[in-house]
Amino acid sequence: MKVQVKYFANIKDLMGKDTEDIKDMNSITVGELWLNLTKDMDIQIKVLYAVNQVYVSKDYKLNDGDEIAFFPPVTGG
Amino acid sequence: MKVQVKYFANIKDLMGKDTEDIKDMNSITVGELWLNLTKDMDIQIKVLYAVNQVYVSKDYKLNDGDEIAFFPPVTGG
Amino acid sequence: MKIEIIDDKFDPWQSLVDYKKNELQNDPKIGASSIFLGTMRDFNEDYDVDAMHLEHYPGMTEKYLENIVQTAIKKYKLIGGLVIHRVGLLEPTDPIVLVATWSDHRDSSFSATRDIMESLKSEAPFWKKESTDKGFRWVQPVDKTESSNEIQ
Amino acid sequence: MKIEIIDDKFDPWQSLVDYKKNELQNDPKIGASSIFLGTMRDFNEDYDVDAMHLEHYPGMTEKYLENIVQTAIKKYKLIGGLVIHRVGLLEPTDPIVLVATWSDHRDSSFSATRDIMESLKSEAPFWKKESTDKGFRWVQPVDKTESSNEIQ
Repeated sequence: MKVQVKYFANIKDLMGKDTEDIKDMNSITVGELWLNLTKDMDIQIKVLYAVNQVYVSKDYKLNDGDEIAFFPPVTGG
Repeated sequence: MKVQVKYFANIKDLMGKDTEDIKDMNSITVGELWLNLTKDMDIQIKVLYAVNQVYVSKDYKLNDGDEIAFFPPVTGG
Repeated sequence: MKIEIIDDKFDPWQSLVDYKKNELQNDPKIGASSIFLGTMRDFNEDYDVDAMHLEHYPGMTEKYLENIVQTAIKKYKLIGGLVIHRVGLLEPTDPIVLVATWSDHRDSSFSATRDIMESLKSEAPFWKKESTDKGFRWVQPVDKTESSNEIQ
Repeated sequence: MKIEIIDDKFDPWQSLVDYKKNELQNDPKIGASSIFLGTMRDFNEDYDVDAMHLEHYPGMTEKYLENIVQTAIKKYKLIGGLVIHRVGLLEPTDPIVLVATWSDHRDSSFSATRDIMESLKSEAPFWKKESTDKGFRWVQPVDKTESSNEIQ
């Protein structure tokens, strides 16, 4: 399966990009994907998960074609 | 002693005037003054008392020169 | 702080801009503005209303409004506070009352504007008389627990 | 209901007048309008701030804002609801967010505007980066209890 990943704010800075496509992926949870993507990094920040533009918990199981976003707690308003 | 009395809203309609001076008055409470002023009327409405532009209870004792006001519960805003 | 009792129709937005510019100098410490605008409806309970007359007690009204706003400024450490209240003859959709407060953070301005409105509704000596499809009537306070010195 | 994400400076008062006139047709059933305006301060905590960049997640932001306002409209039986949120590069005193609700009585518009602001602050995907006297920094949420899926 294949998913699209988006990064925002300090997570975008950390990853050095704002989006990437991930192909040939096994069916995993969004939390597992995050750990995979950051396995070589020492990250001490909060991250929130959204799949298809809806907040989900780390146990959310990803599906083919999902739009996944990682970002820190929001600070608008 | 002498006081000035003001009436507002439906109390003004009831009394048929918006102000009057009362002279040669004994020292009484604002509640007693109200009862005197309305003793010939059959009044079933709420009345609030203000003396010198401050809310007071019916037991407030009047002084010479006081500005007294009688009016219904307020409905501004 | 500014308190205004006004017997002509007023533009609430222009009043806000003027106050913020002239009195608050567009202070960059302001992070939050909370504004309440009461406007005249064309109905009340079961009545159609085509006009309203707002009476007040000159002197006492200003005194109470100033005290109410001053209390909120102290309690919530406001940067500014503005109250404009209309009196005289009003038509439906006319602004009746504008309450605005300015502060650094949102909590204080939200709470201050609400407090000022509630105090104004229960303390400030204004009275509404409506011209309705069933004749003239003095508006009754909605809140049955409203403060009163005595029930006759 | 109207939701707007805007990357130019906006005039909140003109936006209110336009919405009330065009979308609400100056409805004479409106008795109460409650408005919150967030503006950019020139300080935050111990920092002097001279500019700010507001990032958002296009699509998800609009979806959450629409849901937040729709929820408030249903809960409080509002006549109207408007949210405008700025993104891009801002200077001190610039409007950041405008939330406005219209209803027949004051209780519902007061509560609705407050609810919308609180939900917006905790749910809508916006992020602030400040340019300060000590360099650039991403703003941290104030509320330590803010919802998060996980702390890494």
